[in-house]
Amino acid sequence: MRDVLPGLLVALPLVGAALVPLLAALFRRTTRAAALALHAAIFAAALGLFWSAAVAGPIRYAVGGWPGPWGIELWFDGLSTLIAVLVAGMACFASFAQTFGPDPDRTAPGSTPLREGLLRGALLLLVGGLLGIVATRDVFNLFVFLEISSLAAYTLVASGGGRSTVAAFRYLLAGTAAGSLYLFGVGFLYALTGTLNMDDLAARLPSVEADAALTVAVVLIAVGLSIKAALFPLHGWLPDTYVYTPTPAAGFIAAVMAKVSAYALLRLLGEVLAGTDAGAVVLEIMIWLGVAGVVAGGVLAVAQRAVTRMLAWSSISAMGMILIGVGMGSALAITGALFHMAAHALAKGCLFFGAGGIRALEDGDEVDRWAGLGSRAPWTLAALTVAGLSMIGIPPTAGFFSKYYLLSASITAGGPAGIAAFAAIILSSLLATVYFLRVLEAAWFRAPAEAERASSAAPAGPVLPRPLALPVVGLALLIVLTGIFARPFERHVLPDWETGTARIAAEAP
Amino acid sequence: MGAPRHGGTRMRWLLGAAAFPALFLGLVLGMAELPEFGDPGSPASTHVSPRFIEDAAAETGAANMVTAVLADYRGYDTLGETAVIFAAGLGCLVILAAAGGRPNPPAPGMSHPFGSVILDTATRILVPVVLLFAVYVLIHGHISPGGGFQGGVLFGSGLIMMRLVWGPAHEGGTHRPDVTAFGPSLRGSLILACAGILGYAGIGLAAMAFGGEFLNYGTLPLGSDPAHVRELATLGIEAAVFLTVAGTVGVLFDTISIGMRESGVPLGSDRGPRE
Amino acid sequence: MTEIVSLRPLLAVGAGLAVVLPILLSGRRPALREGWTFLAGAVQLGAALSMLPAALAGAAHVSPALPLLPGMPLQFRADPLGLLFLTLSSILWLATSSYSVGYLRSLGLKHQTGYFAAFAAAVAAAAGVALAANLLTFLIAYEVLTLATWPLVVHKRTSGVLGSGRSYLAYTLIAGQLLLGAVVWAGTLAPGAQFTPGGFLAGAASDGVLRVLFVLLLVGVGSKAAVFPLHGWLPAAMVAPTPVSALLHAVAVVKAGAFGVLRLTGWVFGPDLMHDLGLSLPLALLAAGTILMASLRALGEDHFKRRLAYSTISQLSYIVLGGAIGTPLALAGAAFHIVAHGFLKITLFFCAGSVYAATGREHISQLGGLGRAMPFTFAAFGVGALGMAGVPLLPGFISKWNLALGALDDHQVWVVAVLVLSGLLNLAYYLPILRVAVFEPGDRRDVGEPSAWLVAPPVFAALAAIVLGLNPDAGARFWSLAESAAQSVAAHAPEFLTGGLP
Amino acid sequence: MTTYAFAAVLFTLGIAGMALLPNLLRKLLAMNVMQVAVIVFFVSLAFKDGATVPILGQGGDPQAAEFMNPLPHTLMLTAIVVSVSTTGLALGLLVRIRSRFETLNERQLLDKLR
Repeated sequence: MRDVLPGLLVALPLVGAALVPLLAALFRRTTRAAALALHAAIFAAALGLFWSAAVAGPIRYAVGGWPGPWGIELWFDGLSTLIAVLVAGMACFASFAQTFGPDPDRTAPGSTPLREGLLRGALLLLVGGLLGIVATRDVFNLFVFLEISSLAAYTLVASGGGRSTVAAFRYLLAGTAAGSLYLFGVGFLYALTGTLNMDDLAARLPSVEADAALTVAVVLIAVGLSIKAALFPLHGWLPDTYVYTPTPAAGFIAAVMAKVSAYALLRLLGEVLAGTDAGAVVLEIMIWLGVAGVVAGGVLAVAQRAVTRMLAWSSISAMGMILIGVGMGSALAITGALFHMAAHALAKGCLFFGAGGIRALEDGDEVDRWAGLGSRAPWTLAALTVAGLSMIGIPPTAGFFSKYYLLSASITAGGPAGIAAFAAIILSSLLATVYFLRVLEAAWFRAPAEAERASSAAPAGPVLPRPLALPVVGLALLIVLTGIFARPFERHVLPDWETGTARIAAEAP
Repeated sequence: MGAPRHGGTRMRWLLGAAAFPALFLGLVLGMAELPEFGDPGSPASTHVSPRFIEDAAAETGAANMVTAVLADYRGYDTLGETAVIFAAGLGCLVILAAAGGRPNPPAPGMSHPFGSVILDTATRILVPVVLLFAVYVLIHGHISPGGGFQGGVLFGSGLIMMRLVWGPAHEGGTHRPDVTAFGPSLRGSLILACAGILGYAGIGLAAMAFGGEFLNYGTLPLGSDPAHVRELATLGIEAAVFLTVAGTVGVLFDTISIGMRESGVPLGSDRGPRE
Repeated sequence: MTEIVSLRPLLAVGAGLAVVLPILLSGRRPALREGWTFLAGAVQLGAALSMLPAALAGAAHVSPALPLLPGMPLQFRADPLGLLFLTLSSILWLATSSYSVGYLRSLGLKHQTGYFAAFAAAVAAAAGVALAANLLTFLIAYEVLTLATWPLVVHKRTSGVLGSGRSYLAYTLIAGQLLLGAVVWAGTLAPGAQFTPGGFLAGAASDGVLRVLFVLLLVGVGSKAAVFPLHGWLPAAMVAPTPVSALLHAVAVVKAGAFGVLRLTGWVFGPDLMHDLGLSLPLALLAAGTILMASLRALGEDHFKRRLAYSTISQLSYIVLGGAIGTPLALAGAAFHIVAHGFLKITLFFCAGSVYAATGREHISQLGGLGRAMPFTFAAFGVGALGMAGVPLLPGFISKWNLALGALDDHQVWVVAVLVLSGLLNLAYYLPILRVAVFEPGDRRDVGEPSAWLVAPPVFAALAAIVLGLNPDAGARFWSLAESAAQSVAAHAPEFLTGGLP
Repeated sequence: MTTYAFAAVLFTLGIAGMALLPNLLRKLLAMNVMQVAVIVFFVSLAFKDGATVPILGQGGDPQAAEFMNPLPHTLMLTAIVVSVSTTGLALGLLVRIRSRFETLNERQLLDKLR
């Protein structure tokens, strides 16, 4: 199984990305079943790898039979397989949600089997790109898959038509600048070491004496990936992109896309480049920028009246929190960062599926539109409530535990940065309390305005169509389960990470 | 949309005036420490690459080392690269063309009058040469500059030439009998592009079926000499890349021209010979 | 203390949670719906009583630990103090539930299903607070309690009520986040952060750090206990239906906060460390100030339930005061006051609710003549009022007597003065209510006792209070529990046993 | 060094253009300049004094010093393709934006979106 699953994990999404549009073009029928089956298979492969890495240790896989540094290697340890499971799992929900028709912008073209197939293909491509980033052990290969995921994401963002095309174009400019900065940095590393393999790089970097060049390389890579990870103040592309993306894709993009870039930052800065002086400084700066992002994101989320835009700003806050963890780099902090990636992905996915669906069906996005939804759709709203509580960090949801780890790491780290991070995380919880409870209060305890009730087509019955309601409820369950049962997962993710960094530290002279 | 960013124009220039010289300076300072341009002793020249130069022919059967690295040593990158192209085609289809979703009209063949005699004649002479040359570039990629990408782009440009002269195959999803076309329809192009990706990944998965890693062509049962087997498989994946690139070039051209016609934006200097 | 691993603590906490879903699903059949509530209350009470003998014999039932965070499991332990609170809350939950049935039906309130579901969740959370074995479990139960009571507070759903709900959440959730920070901090300083009689933080960090930590924790638990100046939400929360107010005051929220203060002073820091850090006296002064200030505010309040609310603020600071003094008798008195105040205050609220249900009157000045129209209700009210003031033979006297003795052990004579003064103030704001009701004339046409659902609970609570006043160890052995809880803390601070302090 | 610096000039110009030019199409062209800069940089890393193109002649035993480094060329082939694909998709987006909002000027566009 260990010989087959790595190849399948990276190959299946790409095969699917071509197969699903092909089926749609050939037969002009819905491709829902095929796409769901593919996503399920990918998820199964990711789970299998996760289990295998947990039981029998990390897997090194030489694609094409060429070992590194000549060929491209894949690397599956607890860390990468955890993210892979997260990406593949969220993709299953997103694929299910893609059956949902209306786009938020009414100018979007109507849905046909061919268009549906193309969008499903784009989602598979996005998954393939993200899984490629997660799996690879080669810095250039990472760039290639970064671009696959980016192009697929631009497609999904722009599929809403109208405003979403402008958002997609701006995202494209930011994403391409990010990719080019990263690639430039890789060029510096290549010039200095002659290799692209991460292990080889980590082994050869300590003997490199060109400090300035190395610093430039580290900064370019960090800035490039930070743009993709929406690290404050490089987050400019994020709000419009999340808001104007059609709901099924928004649920997925908002949930995992920036996090995979944060994972890449963790891999490169926390592991491969950790031995360099510049890497340490950049990580320290990242903590401070993370603190600024946590606060700014929270404050601006409070200022929003539209629910999806509020969610987008809260994502910037959450990414700041994750990058605080990445920047601190201790075992506790990494656990917190990973845990927060998972917790935030589940909660944000749930909320975007729900809020997007409500936006489309209620024909508006303001908090007031949520008034009275609690009595119309109690189960859906209960699920969204769980997600909101997880964002605030109320136990026993997953968000509580990730915040706990990050707070604990901040206290342990101490110093001005640790104290600032501690205060910022507490403050962000308070801000999240303000902006989420506002929505929940409207949904549960306020009656809709009379005019609204009269114009509302469906006064009773489910608010969300099943393709969205099922992911929303499923994710809410997962949020609680993840919170309570995450200790076993964390137990084998961290040892891999610690031995990995220790190995690299030991190889340094 | 969020807060307007108008007032920021001057601010942006000021920031730029500070930031971009700093970026330039930083880059140059870093570059000053890189190995000398053309230094044969640089890490890049001595660490990994010598194997590609010294052993590529023996290991992969390709005289063109770039092709050896591209299609074999780093064949996974190239699969990703093909997927990137495909993604662009998919994107343009989603953004510009798949609105109607109606079946494309069958290409009516070369039975209609063309734009002008000169264009028509030149195209009739040029297109077969271009297409043939594309195939040559594909097949010869092993021993001279070339390969699937280059061949695919050439093939696609041959198709574009026909589209330019003889009109699009497809207009906003409706069949217009007065517009003629030749070459694959938009849907055909999409099918070509999909087939290419499937072919590429299929070869990789076939290698797994015979017990190797993904894309490890050496395990395919195509002969006894591993270098020769790899050479054959490389040709196969080059062909797959060729299909995807040619198909995507067609998709990009068709979708963008459809989008332009729909939007009324002039396509180049005029709207084409038929209008 | 020997530990018995068993599922009984889980049963006690889980009973309420387990019926939330059945209650929601049986919304169309009120009898079945209320049946679930009573079933859960009975199960909770049974589980609590079954753990009593072991706790009094010096052992404790402990639930299996669910590993949530490194070294910090989710775990419940039935120690004497926890059992005291748990038993109290399950008895009062049963009483409140039967009262709720009558109250909601006679007023025809909407959203009854959600009401009973949230009620069950809130009591389960209170049970979790009671039995929490460490700070993490305490925090989790505490936050769940906050959220479960929110729908109850805003039950009327008008915009004014929603505003009060917001203020309630603002206080409790902000305090909850500070508590989260403090729990993380404490967990970093002392891995596990398990409640230990006599405290676990001694020597874990520098004095300054511990003082900051104490303030954070105190703000966290003190805001629910409505310690001045964090009491603002409590009068505002009086917009809730009366049974909810009864729950907030006697069983769950405010009481959980006071319980948390006891845990903080006795089981996290410990009297020793509190004295060493110089925290005891400021906390005692704060509590004394709250007692007097709230009593004075109660004097000027005409709204019936708000006067009771200020009384609660005042009474619960007795518990804080006992925790601050920290001598065994003071701790025992404080712990017993949880019980005493529980029975007495719930009686008072039930009476206020019955008056509202029967007449719609909410202000004290409107009560004229009702004493004769509703004799049982106001008899019960009289018992509650006198008990609150600390009249002998009622449970309030026992707690205050022990508090005073404990304070004298610590040579804090001024505390006795505060207790006496506050007792007088209690009489000053409770007796006028009785006077108005019994002696002043008023319109009492068509006014009589409400249904038995509304009369039986206050009478039961008042009778129970009288029994407890005569024999504080009757029934659930509350006094023994309070005493052994206090002894367990004192056992770790030997110099307090002799009562001598420099 | 001069070739490296040339890449630095192109990169700075490109990224400055992306940030400062008002028209989205121009931004796109500036983006292409930026991408070309990276390609120039990589290809110049491949250069070796006294070496020839990395295509093996007839037979012989190839030595590393005789041929240019093929790896950067391969990588840049990929990068070029990425650049072309991104440009293609971006052009598609621009066509759509132009037809919906009738302008490609960023300021006017933001006005219309408000």
